[in-house]
Order: sequence, then structure tokens, then C-alpha cells
Amino acid sequence: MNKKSRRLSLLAMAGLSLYWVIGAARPAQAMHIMEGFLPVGWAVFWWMVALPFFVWGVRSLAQITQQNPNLKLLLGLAGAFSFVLSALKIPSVTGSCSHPTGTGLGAVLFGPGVMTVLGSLVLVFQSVLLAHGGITTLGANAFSMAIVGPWVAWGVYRLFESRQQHKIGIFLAAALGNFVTYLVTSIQLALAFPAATGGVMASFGKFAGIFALTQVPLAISEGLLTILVWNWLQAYAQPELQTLKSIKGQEVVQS
Amino acid sequence: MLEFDNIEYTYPCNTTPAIKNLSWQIPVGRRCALIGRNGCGKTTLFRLANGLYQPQKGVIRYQGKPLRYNRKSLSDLRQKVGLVFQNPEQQLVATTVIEDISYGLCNLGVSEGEMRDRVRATLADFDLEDLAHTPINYLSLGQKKRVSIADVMVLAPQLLLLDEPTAYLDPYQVRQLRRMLNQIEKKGTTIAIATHNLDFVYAWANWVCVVDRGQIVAEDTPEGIFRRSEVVEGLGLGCPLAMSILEALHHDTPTEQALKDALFFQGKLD
Amino acid sequence: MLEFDNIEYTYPCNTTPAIKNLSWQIPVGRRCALIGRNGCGKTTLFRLANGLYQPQKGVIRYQGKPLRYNRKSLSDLRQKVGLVFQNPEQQLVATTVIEDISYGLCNLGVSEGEMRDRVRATLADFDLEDLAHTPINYLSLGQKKRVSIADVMVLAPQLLLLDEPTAYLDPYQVRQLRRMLNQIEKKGTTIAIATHNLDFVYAWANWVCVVDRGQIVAEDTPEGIFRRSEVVEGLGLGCPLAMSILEALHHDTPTEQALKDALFFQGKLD
Amino acid sequence: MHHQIDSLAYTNQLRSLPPSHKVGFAIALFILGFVSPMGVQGAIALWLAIWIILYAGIPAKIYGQLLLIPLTFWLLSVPALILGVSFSGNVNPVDIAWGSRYFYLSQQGITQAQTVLMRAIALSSCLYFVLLTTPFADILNLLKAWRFPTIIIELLALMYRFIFVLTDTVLELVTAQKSRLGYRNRRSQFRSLGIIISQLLWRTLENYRACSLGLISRGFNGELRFWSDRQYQANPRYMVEAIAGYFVLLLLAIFPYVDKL
Repeated sequence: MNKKSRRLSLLAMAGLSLYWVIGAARPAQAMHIMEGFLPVGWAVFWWMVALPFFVWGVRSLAQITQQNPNLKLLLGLAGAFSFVLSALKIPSVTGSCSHPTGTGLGAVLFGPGVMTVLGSLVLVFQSVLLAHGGITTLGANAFSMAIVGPWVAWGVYRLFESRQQHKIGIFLAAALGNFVTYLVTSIQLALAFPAATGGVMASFGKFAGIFALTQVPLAISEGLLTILVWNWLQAYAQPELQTLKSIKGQEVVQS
Repeated sequence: MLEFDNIEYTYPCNTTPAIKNLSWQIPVGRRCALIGRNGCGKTTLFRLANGLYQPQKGVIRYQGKPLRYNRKSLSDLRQKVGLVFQNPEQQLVATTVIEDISYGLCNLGVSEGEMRDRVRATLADFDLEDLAHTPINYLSLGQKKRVSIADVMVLAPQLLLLDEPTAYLDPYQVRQLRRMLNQIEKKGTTIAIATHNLDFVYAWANWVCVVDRGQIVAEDTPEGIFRRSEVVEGLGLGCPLAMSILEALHHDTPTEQALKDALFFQGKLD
Repeated sequence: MLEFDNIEYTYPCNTTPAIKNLSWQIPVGRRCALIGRNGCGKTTLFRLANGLYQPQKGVIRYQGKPLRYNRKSLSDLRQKVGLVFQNPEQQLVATTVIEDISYGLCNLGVSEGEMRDRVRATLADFDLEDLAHTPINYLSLGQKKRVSIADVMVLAPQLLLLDEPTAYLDPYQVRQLRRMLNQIEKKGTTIAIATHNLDFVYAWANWVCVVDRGQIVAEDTPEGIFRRSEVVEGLGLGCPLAMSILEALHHDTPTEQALKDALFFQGKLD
Repeated sequence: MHHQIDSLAYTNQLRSLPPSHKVGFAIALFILGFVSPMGVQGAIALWLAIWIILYAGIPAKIYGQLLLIPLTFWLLSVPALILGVSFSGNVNPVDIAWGSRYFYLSQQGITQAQTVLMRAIALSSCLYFVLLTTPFADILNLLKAWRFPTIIIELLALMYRFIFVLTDTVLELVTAQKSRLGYRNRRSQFRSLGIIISQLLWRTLENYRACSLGLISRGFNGELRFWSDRQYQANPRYMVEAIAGYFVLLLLAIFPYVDKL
């Protein structure tokens, strides 16, 4: 009996590992908590946390576009750009392919406040057009992807920019923007599903550990790729970067 | 050279196939033109020939060998079969002219010396030397078109496919294009184009294939094709003006010289 | 109707003006075509006419009154002078066809009833009723082109400017376009187009203006224009085939009927 | 990158039903699915599968593929949910030791995994029902009727339109790169993608310049307003089934609680 159940347990774990390997083969949207995953309490909680940021972002956008209505079009296009960017497949350093978050590049190009709104709308389109993520989990996903990610990326970029280390700044902004998104998602899952022994911390360790294998190499890839893009933009797209300053510049004036 | 055997291809998310039961061979050494309505499958056909799409049914053979869809075979095929896209805006992928032309060779991983020679020779062939370091975004449309052809020719393909080469070009640039095609042909590359420009077809091609709803419905010399009413009227393509006039006056010997002069006049800047 | 008086316009960041010392009047009631090399200033000219750019020198007059660049006058001008862009992808902004057509009227703030009448009538005119609620993304290119013209015609302009209307279209769609233009003209709208398609110019226009380096260098009937060697050779535009043949055979009466038949045949699907 | 869901939504057989009915139905089921026991959640998923496959005519294969997405995410998180680690020694006899650590299957975790799976399937079904039967233009009109802030609706409309334009651009660029031997190895993958993203941004701004001229030339005055007279037809048969079915599910959901009283 003892031996039998021990074997059963081993078998179950082997099966689980297999599941996980299969799952890891398509980690495409691992960073979006799927519809229905969070219990009611946590779904509502994250909505409540994300909403003030979103409302603040929308209000500042409304003010910007009132002064310069043409920027609506620019914002709509910037949002479409962010969506298409996040739907690209990038090679990860481990060999698999996955999607970038684009929060780092977006935050640096459009500013973190604008990215909060655009990122949330991108999440809406990801669920509408690609069936990734969901409505109840939109609050939680927006908090990690459209709020924490862009602000961390922006902060890191500004820190290094002030020290004239643009390239390191861009790399870290993109890589950390991606990495932090994943950390926050792991925390959110851990809070919703604390382990029986060890509680939230143990659970966080498990979720973070599982996603780390796919996400850390991906964060590095996104950082490297963003440097390539940034070099190109600096060399050949100065007028375009000036155009984008029109949304960022006004946002700074607002805040 | 390149042979389609009973090919069927349906785009993802579509229900009706874009190409259906198509068997066709690209005629070697001929100037071949594909004509047909917008959406008839011309572009799809060219992309199948370049290995960009994988047919759901049938086999594509290159020099007798069936095409396999692995990285190695596709890369071999794409060196031999070059494809110039309709919109140069969507084909130029690098930053400056010289980088764009070297893109294909970089991917092949040729040596530094060979790279320099081949890129320089191509720049000279296409009269792009002065523009070598110009950023792509600052080129005019005609220049972009020239670069997009040079991009492909640097790989020295045996077969060059051009999708709507005259689109966006002004009449002067169309004549330049014709000169370019003549030069390319002299080097032994077979050329096939897909186009709506029937006058260009009549002036340039000596073999015409008509595509309709994903099938090759007719192929013949230009004179043969445009004499068929199912092509001219049925598909609504019409007949090149030069030909319909030549036809109408065919038995009228005294005026034929005048007509030929007029036709020659048309291309006199060649 | 619309009059340019000694206009000069330089794009921001450029040093050479795109339009220079240009004085010109759009001929009312004529079918006017602007021809010229890529980059000669045709598009700029149309955008100046629509009030999208403000000239650095000179005055544009609409019905004798100089144009002022404030919201009110511009909005009035744009109702009277409609502009259809070359690339419909960059003109259509709404989600569905009916929404896109209603956009101009929404900006004018017309009443619900008038909105319904005018939008529905325009849908019917352009044969778009079945597509009314189709998302723009699912239209074919020819359909998008039709919608982009309907977008402007719903405002009932007195003058309609079309930039490269035949670009992207196949021969059948070009004939459809010609039918559309004929209908629009019957309602009393003056039409001017800018194009490279000389056969289209010869077949459709009765007044041709040649643009070169930001200036109108010649204007005349098509026959007059294409007889001038500085246009045909100097600018490298060439001459429409139909005309050069007609010219070459002009004194040869017995064959003229046959020729005319051939020309008629060309347009018989109209 | 092919927007299959959107094209199905625009061609499905329930397209002419009033969007408020469809969305209202889905929201009602959504709330029920969130709080009801597993059996009812399973019933919701099955019932909606009938609506989606039989009534809306969505191919079963495609719907199955869509359901695989939440399933994959679930599979990915299952180990974290049910595998426990203990440093304090054997909790029960079936544990496996690895150094000083003991791995065990947590009973609480297994229950949690089951609950989450059923809830995710039920709620995803509700979401997919809306996505597959209601075109985006209809959803926008609904948001307008519900008085969402104008700026959000305008941005959503613009994004929707330009996502398609930019997707086409990217697909063309990738195809062009492939045709010139791009993506042969990791290095060329990185290089090619860097170019794509840069070009995409450049074209995004190019589109911005061209489109703002297009908008202005049709009298843009600061607001993007559109008009539509789309008519919908309510279908009594579907309404009866929706309401009756919902009541049955509701009774099943509250039955256990009634029992306890």
C-alpha cells in the first residue's frame, strides 16, 4: 500500500513535469492571467487597484487631446503599434520563441502615463482579437503590464539617462519592464493561491520558479532587441522622435 | 525550370482557396507576363514560387526536384528564384541603400571580399552608386523601385519574378524599367511579371498567361491571348490598344508602316 | 472657381520649394488632368487647393474671395473642394463603411434625418449598400477606393480632386472608375485628377495641365499637349498610344473609321 | 497574427441579434459562473458550446483551439498549485525526499486546481461567446450607449482600424525578409526583427501624418464622430431559450443553499 501510493505519487509528479514541459513549449501568453483564473475577491481587488491609475491616465489624455485634437490619431496609432509589437514573435536566448511585452520601449517612447492607458487598451484587444487574457483578470493584468511595467521601465531609463548611459538604460528598461511584469504576475497568483505550508511566500517561489525558465531569457532578448531598435531610431528617425515628444512633453507639463 | 503540379493553396482564415488545381510551368527563356483581375491569385502564385507559402495540396518542383519546406532547401530556392514585391515600401528592410542591397548576402554569410565585389557590381548595374549611403526613407519612389530590384538581383537568381513592376511609376520610369529588364535578360535570367498594365505586356512580353480565380485559364503569345473573347470580354481585361489597332488595320498595307512608326515612336526613348 | 495667384510653398525641413510662382485656375466644367513626373508637385498642388497646406507666398482664391486659414473658412472650403487621396488605406479611419461615409457629415453637424438621406443616397450611388456594415478591414482594394470617393462625395463638393485614382486598380476597375466619374460629372461636379496613366488621360480628360518642378508649364487640350515635343520628350512623359496612332494616320481617310472602331472597342465596356 | 476571431465575429449566424442581448446574456452567465458550484459551471460551458458551435456556426475545431488557451495556462500553473515543498520532514508517507526537502501532493492544491479549471472554462466560454458572435463595431456602439468616456471609444476605434493596417505592414515586411533569406539563424533573426520594429514605428508615424491630413480634409473638428443606422433583429426563440435556460441554471446554483436552510 505504502509502496503503491508512493509510486502513484511519483507517477503523478512525472506526469505533471511532462504537462509543464508541454506547456512551456508554448508560453506565448504566460504573462496574461487567463479569464476566470482569479477568485472573485482578488479579481475585484486588482480592478480597484488598477482603476485609479487608469482614470488618472485617461483624464490626462483627455486634457492633452483637448489642447491638440490631432494627437488622438497619434495615440490611436501608438496603441496599434504597441499591440502589433506585442504580437510579434521574438527569439528567446534559449531557442524558443515568445512575445515581447513592449512596455519598456512604449514607456520610453510615449511616456509611462500614456502607456498605462494604451497598455490597458492593448490588453483589451489581446483578449478581443487573440483570446489572451480576460475581462475579470483585466485589472490584475493591467496592473502588472500597463502600470508597474511601464513605470519601472521609465524610472530605470531616467536614472541612467541622467548619467548619460543611454544604452544601458534602454536595455535595463526593456528587460526590467518585461521582468517586473512577470514578477508582479507571480505575486498576484501567489496571493490568490497561497500554499498550504509556507503560505504566500512558498507559493510565490513556486510560481516565480515556473515562469522564470521562460521569462528570464525572454527579458534579456527583449532588452537586446530594444537596443537594436533604439540605435536605429537615434540614427535615422530623429524627426519622428520629435513628433512623439509632443505627447510625452505635454504629459510632463500636465503632471 | 519551376513547375507547379496540381497546387492548391488557401490562406489561413479563408474558406475558398486562392489557388486551385493549378498545374503550370514557368517558360524558360521567354518573357512571360501573368495577367488577371485584382485578387485572381497572381501574387499568391509568385509567393508560392518563392517558397513563402506552402501549398496544402500538390508539389512544386524546381529543376525536377520537389521543393521541401525546410530552412536549407528554401534558402537554396530563394537564391535561385528572386521575387520583387509590388510595393517597394514593403520590401526595403534596411536603413541605407547599400545595407539593403547587402541584406540577402549577409543572410547567406558570404565572405567580406565577395560581399564587397557583388554589392559594388550591383550598385553599378543599377546606377545606384551615388545613392549608396542614402537612407531608404529619403529615396523617391522610382529610386526605391530600382533598389528593390537590385536587392534581388544581387543574389544572381536564375528566375526573377516581378509583381506589378510598373505600379507607382511615371511613364519615364516605366521606360527605364524596360531598359533594366532588357539588361537583366541579357545576363541570362528568365523574367516573369504579373501586371495590370496591358500596354506594357504587349510591348514587352512574348508569352502571356491569364489567371482567373486561382487557375491558369489560358496561355499563349500576346497576339493569341488578346484575340480570345473570353479573356478580353469574359474577364473584362480588354485588349491592349496597340494590338487592337494593329489588328483592325492588318490587311491595310499602305498604312501599316505608319502604324509601326507610331508604335515605334511610343518606345523611342528606349 | 479656384484660383492660384503666384503661389509658393516649401515643405517644412526642405530648402527648395515644392511649388514656385504658380498661377493657375481650375477650369470649371472641364475634365481636367494634371500630369507630370513623380515628385513634380501635383500632390502638393491638390493639398494646397484643399487648404491642407498654407502657402508661404501668394493667394488662393475660391470664387474670387481670398482663402483665409481659420477654422470656419477652411471648413467651408473643404465642403466645396473635396480631395480623394492616392492611398485609400490612409483615408479610411472608421470601423465600418457606413460610419466612414458619415464622418464628414458628422463634422458638419447635420440633422439625423438629413444624415440618413444623404448617407443612404451616397451608398446607393456608389453601389455600396450591401457593404454598409462591413468593417473596412474586410474590403478589397477596389472597394476601398470606391468608399474613399464616396466619403468625399457625400459632402456634395463643387470640385472633386482625385490623386492617382487609377493606382492599384485593374483594367476592369479602371473602367468602373470612369463610369463613376461620368456619373459624378452629370451631377454638376467639376473633376480634376492627377495621374501617370496617360491612356486614361487621353480617354477621359478634355483639358491637360503639365506640372514640372512646382510649376504649371503648359495647359491645353490633350491633342494640343501631346503634340508639344517639350512635354513628350523634354519631360520624358511620352504620348498616349491612341493619340500617336491617330496623329500618324490623320490624313489617311479610308482607315480612320477602322481606327475609331478600334478606339471605341477599347472603351466598349463603358 | 491573423485576426481569425474578428472575421468569425463578423460572419457568424448570430450577428444580427441585438448586441445588448448577447452581451447581457453573457454577463448574466458570467456572474452566475463566478459564484456557482462546479456542476453548474460545467453546464454553462456545455450550453455555451451549443450556442457557439450550433447556433452561431463557429467551426468546432476553432472553438476547441480557443479553449486550449486557458487550458494551457492552467496546465502551466498546475505544478505550482498542487506540488508542495516541506523542509520540516515527512508530512505523510507518500512524500519524496530530495536532500532536506520533501515534495508532496497537496490535497488543498488539488481541490484548488479543480475549482480554477472549471471556473476558467466556464468564464472563458462566456467571454468567447461575446467575442465570436459580436463584431467589434457593435461592441463599440454598445460602449457608446453605456456612456463610456468618449476618448476611450475614439482610441478603441482608431486602434481597431490601425491594428489591421499595421499588421498587414508587418506581415509584408516579414515576408519580404524571408524571401531574401532572412531568419536563417539566430543572428539574422535578431537583426531582421530589430529592423521590423524600427520600420514599423517609422511607418506608424508616416500613417499618422497621412491620416491626419485625410481627417482634416474631411472637416476634422476635434472629435471623431460617426453615424450608423445598423438594425438588429431580436429572435424570440433564442430569447426564450436564454431566459428559460438561465433560470434552470440559477435554480441548480442556489439549490444546495436552499437545502442547507
